[in-house]
Amino acid sequence: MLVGNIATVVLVSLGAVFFLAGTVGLLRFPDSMTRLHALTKADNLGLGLVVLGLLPQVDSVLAALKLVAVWVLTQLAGATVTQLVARAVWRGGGS
Amino acid sequence: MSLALLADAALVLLVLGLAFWINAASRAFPAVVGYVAFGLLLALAWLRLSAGDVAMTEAAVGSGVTGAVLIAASVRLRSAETEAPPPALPLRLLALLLSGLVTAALAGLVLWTTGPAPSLADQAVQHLPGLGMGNAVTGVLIAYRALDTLLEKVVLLLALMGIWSLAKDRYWGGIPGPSRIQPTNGALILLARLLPPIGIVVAVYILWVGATDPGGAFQGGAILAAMWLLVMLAGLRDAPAISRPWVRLCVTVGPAAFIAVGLTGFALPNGFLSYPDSIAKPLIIAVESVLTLSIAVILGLLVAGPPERQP
Amino acid sequence: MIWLAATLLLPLAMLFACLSQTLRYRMSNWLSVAAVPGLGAALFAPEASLDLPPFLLRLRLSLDLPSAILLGVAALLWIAAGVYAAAWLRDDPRRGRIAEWWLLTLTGSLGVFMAADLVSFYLLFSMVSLAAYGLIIEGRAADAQKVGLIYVALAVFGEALLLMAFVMLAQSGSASGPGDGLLIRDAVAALAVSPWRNAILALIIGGFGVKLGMVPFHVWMPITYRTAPIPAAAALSGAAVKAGAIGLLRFLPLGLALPDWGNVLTTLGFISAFYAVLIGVTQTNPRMVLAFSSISQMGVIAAVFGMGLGAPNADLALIVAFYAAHHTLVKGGLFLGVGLAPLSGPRRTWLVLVPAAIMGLGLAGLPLTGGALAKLAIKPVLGDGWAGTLGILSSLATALLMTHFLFRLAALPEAVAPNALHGRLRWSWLMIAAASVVVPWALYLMVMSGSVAYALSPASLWASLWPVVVGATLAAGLRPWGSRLPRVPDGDIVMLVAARVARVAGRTAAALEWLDGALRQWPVAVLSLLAISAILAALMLVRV
Amino acid sequence: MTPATLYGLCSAVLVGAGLYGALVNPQPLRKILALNLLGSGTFLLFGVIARRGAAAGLGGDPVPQAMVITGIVVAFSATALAVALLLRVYQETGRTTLEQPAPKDVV
Amino acid sequence: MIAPAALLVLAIILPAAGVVLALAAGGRGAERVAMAVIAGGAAIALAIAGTLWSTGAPLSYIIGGWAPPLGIALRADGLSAFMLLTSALVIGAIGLFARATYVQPAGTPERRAPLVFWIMLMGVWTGLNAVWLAGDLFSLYVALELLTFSAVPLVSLEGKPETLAAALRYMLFALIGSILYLLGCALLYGGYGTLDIVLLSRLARPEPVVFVALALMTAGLAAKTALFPLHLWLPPAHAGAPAAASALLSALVVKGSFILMVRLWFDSLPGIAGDGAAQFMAALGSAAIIVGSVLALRQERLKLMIAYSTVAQIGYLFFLFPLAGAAGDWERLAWTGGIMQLVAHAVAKAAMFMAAGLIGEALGHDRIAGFAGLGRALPVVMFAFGLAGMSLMGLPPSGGFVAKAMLLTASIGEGQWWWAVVIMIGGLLAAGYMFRVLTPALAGGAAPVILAARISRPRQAIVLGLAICALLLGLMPLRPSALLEVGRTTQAAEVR
Repeated sequence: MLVGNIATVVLVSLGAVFFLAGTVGLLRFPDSMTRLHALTKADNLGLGLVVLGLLPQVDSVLAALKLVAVWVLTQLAGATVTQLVARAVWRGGGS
Repeated sequence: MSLALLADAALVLLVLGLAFWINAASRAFPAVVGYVAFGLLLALAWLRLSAGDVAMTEAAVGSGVTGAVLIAASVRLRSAETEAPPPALPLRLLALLLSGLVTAALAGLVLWTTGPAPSLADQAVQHLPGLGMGNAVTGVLIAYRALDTLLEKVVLLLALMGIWSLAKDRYWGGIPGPSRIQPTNGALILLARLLPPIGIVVAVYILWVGATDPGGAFQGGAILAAMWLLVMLAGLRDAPAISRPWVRLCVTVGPAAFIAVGLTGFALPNGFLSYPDSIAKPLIIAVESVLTLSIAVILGLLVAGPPERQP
Repeated sequence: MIWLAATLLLPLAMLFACLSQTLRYRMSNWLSVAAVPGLGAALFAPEASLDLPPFLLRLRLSLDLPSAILLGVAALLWIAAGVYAAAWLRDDPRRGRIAEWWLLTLTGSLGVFMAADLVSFYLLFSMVSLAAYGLIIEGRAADAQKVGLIYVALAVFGEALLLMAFVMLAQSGSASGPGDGLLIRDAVAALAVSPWRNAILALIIGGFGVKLGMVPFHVWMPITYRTAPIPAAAALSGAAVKAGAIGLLRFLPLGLALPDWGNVLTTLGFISAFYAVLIGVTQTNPRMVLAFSSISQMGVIAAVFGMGLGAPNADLALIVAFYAAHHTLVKGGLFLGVGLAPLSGPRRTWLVLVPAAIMGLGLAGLPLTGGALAKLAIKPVLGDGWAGTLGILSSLATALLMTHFLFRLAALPEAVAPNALHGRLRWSWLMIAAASVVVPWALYLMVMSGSVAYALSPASLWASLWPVVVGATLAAGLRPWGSRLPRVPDGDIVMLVAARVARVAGRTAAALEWLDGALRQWPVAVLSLLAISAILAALMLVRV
Repeated sequence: MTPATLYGLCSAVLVGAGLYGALVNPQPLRKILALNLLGSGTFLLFGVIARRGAAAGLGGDPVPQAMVITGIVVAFSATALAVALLLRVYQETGRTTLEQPAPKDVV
Repeated sequence: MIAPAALLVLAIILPAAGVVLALAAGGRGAERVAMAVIAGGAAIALAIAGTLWSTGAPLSYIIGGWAPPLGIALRADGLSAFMLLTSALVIGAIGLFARATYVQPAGTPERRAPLVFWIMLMGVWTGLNAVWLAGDLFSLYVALELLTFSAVPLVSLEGKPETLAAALRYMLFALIGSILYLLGCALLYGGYGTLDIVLLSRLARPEPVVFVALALMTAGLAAKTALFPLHLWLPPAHAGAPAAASALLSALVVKGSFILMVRLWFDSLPGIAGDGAAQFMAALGSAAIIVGSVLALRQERLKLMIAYSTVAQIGYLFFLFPLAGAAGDWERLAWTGGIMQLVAHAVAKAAMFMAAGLIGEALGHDRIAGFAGLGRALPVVMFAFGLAGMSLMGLPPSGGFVAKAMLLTASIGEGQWWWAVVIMIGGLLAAGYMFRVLTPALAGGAAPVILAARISRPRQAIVLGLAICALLLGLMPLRPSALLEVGRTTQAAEVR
């Protein structure tokens, strides 16, 4: 079980780092499009890592599948939303 | 334990920060976006208070559907932003003083009341097996305080009728929403085709699991409504005309079933809104599923608004 | 017993009949019939009493001798005025509505003499005062509505005072618990012991003072009698105003000796008596002069009540009832005369002026008339002190005022009217004139057990003659200077006070309107919501 | 300082913020938002009380939690009705202020 | 026949089922369902009141067999019986009155106004019956919301711009009120673990959590009752609403939250509020009477005048708190007087608003200045208006007189004479604004009044019938009513 715990700690902290990078990107980048880019990339990857990290802690397969489902759904929603916001920004200009 | 407390403190600060942002934002749209985020964070807070059912309801309805309504409204009201000046300074100071007084009173009471808080938890849990239920909150909603839930459904119906009554006479019986949304946005169409099937499965699962774990009729209904709204927003299907018989039927079947089952209770020893011991669970699940259907349609139509186009 | 019920039921039945349009238009011809049962009750059932069934508020109607006299005389006047009205309103388009208000006022006016318990008294009293309002706004005068509003404002104010007094009376009457349908007799009996005795007495004098037109509250009487149609004015000034008299008669604790309250009432009475004459003399419209004479006579009645309060006198009630009865007939008759004078053409002097003179000077105590008997009756009550002399002076003043009235009556311009009208008018005028002499004599002999010898003895004849002679000569002498007297505006005090009160009321109303506007702004409303919760919490915490 | 007390204070502040927002903000839409804040604060107070009443193996007393769910439903339908009313007022008058026209010139 | 206790459930569930059925049936079906519900509801109200009158004991019904504190109990005492009867009478009259305006002609496509009106009428009735009968404070919250959600669409039924704004203002202010009430419920539950009225009355002690809770709940309910400083929404809402709706709002909807306040102060937390708070409430009531009446005097439009008269007449109800607190004879008289004032005002105000509606229809406007000679044009309507006015003024033999006489006697009996003075002033001012309308109407105007529309006889008969009911209430003896005391002595006896 030790290996599982170590893997969890490593992967989850790696995920946290990616989230941090995403947030820094959000604050530093000049305009919305680049901010969007930073956000989606970092957060999706970060979430993936966190999910991977939690897999060993999970007791049943069903729970594991639920975690993966969460990740997939977030990916789907994230992608669509980014498309919409980008389209709005592209057409509307402004913030 | 202090680490968990630290996390809670961070969450509380974030929630309060968003609350002040909502009040302070210069324009309505950013405030509404802030409110949606506030709602989701509040759902986390409910989880910390170990109230799973409430967290789901808050996320689905408190921030989700309410957010949809408010965002749509803030966009339509964008041009009417700048008229009224805020009230004069003395009024604002007095407002600050009095709301601060209320906050202080509540905070004082929260801090001051020590000792074991009286609770109905054990009574609720003790009678659950009789109903064949595992989730105490659903037990309270469907059995112990069933009258409140019944009246709440009537409230939903009246709210829907209230919104429909705001239609102009010539549009009565027509289709809600200012104009038919054209399916042009590729990404949204993809989502609207992919997500609903999953959403329906999740909704049914939540309805079913509500008997034993957090979930239940309302949360399931809210997810179904969200899926229906997604399809409508993507333009794949137009909102139904309110004079359609199936709309009237779906809207009224839930409360009607609940009242009917309640009335059958008169034949039982425990009277109105009591369930026969032998078939308590299946009966409750049946009632809940019909309620879910009704709630989904009602919530969808509440968001769609009053009819503004000819049928 | 059935007479009492009939007195109320007949007019109400006729009122109900007015619902049908056809009957409504012909009702004005039958107005005189409505008062007949009242006369019957007074004549045939003076001691009767009637308890209404419990579901009807457990009311009780009962008559005793003084109220029977007042009822009989009032009914007589209502009959005469009814006959007069039948002719007077024959082609008036509004006679339907006037008939309705007439019947309502009649019911109240006759009923108030019979009421024996608090609730029915208040019910009938408010009926007579509010229904009279209807008669006023039907008057032809331009400002009928304004006069109506002034009248109803004061009437409702008087009633509010009375309601408060009755509530306190009911309280002290049943100190144990809240009883209901309390009899006036028991309530007044318990007045001696009640902690709010002075408050109750003040309210009663105030409430009935408004109805009797005592000085500060008299303002409504002159303008009302000037505005109401003649028959209505006659009935109001004669019979309806006596509701105040019966009120004082029933509610003042005449058994108790209350010298201080007695003096207050007497002084108020005499102030009204003399003030009214002062203003009356300056009036040109004969109806206004008559109205001021009513105020003066009611002042005398109040003074007599005051003396009665001071020194308890067994048959005070009877004396006052007799005096008031005479005044009812004379005042009502004179108003009818004022209506008839312009229409009687050449025969005016004999047909109208002579009987009017007899009745008018009779008020001042002309020997051989009912008035002399009335003055004789109240002499022992007023006694010989300052009250007695003031009594004689008031007779003199009344003589002065009445002579002035006769001059104004003679000066009325001729009016043309179809002669078919005259028959009924003349008949009812002569009937009331005769009654104003015959009825007091009949009452004096049979009821007051007075001796004819005493009445006709030279001493009493002279005692009642000289004030009349002096008053008349004074009025005749003053006539040339009459035109230089100051022109007092119509409502005298009310005009002076009304302007200022209206301005103050307008300002406060505007201030309240601004306050309401301010409070209904959204932020202020929510602030007051939070303020109320804070204050409530504080009040509860502080109490601990 | 248990978590429940912390959220209790958070609910108190939310109630204060909600009241202040409803009072000061002239825009009706912002008032509706503030009222939702006020509602969330009140429901959070219910949640805190439920958490304190945790017993019999449950994380919190189910009765107040059920009340909160009913409350959220009612609050949402109120928001939906208020927003629909506001949109219709805007459609009819082109303005959205709640200013009170002096009673004289009402219709 | 159904067990009397079960009637309590039917009283709430019948109109609720009516709402659901009417929405499902739609069109003409809605009116038929509503008529059936009116008949059924009246029968139920009479049956409950009859049982209470004969047995003299309060009724109670445990929902689903779950006894409080876990479950909810419905309770009917004397006060509930009075209110059930009043609601049945007034809603019945309004229903019959409104059949002419909200008719769905056969064969035509479904119209908006009729369907909405009948559904909202039954929604209001559900809310009202739940307020009269529910024994749990949270169920009462849901009942209040039911009331508000059916009242707001009634205000904006005609869709005129200012009625929409009035409805929005009413909605938002009522929302604040109900959330403050909910806050109070949370505190009470936190303190005592139950929200049942009877259990709370046994557990509650004078301590800060109860004070803050009671203060917040009272303020919230005062906002929904439009007590004086919080009446911003009432005049435009009640004046703008259609005749039948404004009659319903002024007569009953406003009273729902007041009765809840009475339940709190007298049944659920007896003797906790203390005299200072009770005097403060009555002081606000007095301010309501004075300012409301003066404002009513200054209005040019009839319906606004009647709306302000509602603000004033509501003030009288708040004399209940200082006068009917303890358990003495005068207190019982004040209790009967206060409830009689509520019932008399409900019946009289409903008749008056309907009469005003008919006048508005007939003349085409409701400016008081243009009422000269109306008495001849609409005799029956003006007569009914006058009778209702008599009850508002408190002239005998009307219900208003009985109520005011009882309140006067009680206030003098208990030595708080200042309330008596305010009642007097209120009566005078009421006479002022009533005669301001009656005088031009009764005095014959010069020009004959030309009517824009003919008013059908049955509608005039309904208005007259209701006004006569307000008069018949005056036949009640000036003694504490036995029915009103049913089920009350127990709480009062336990006063600490």
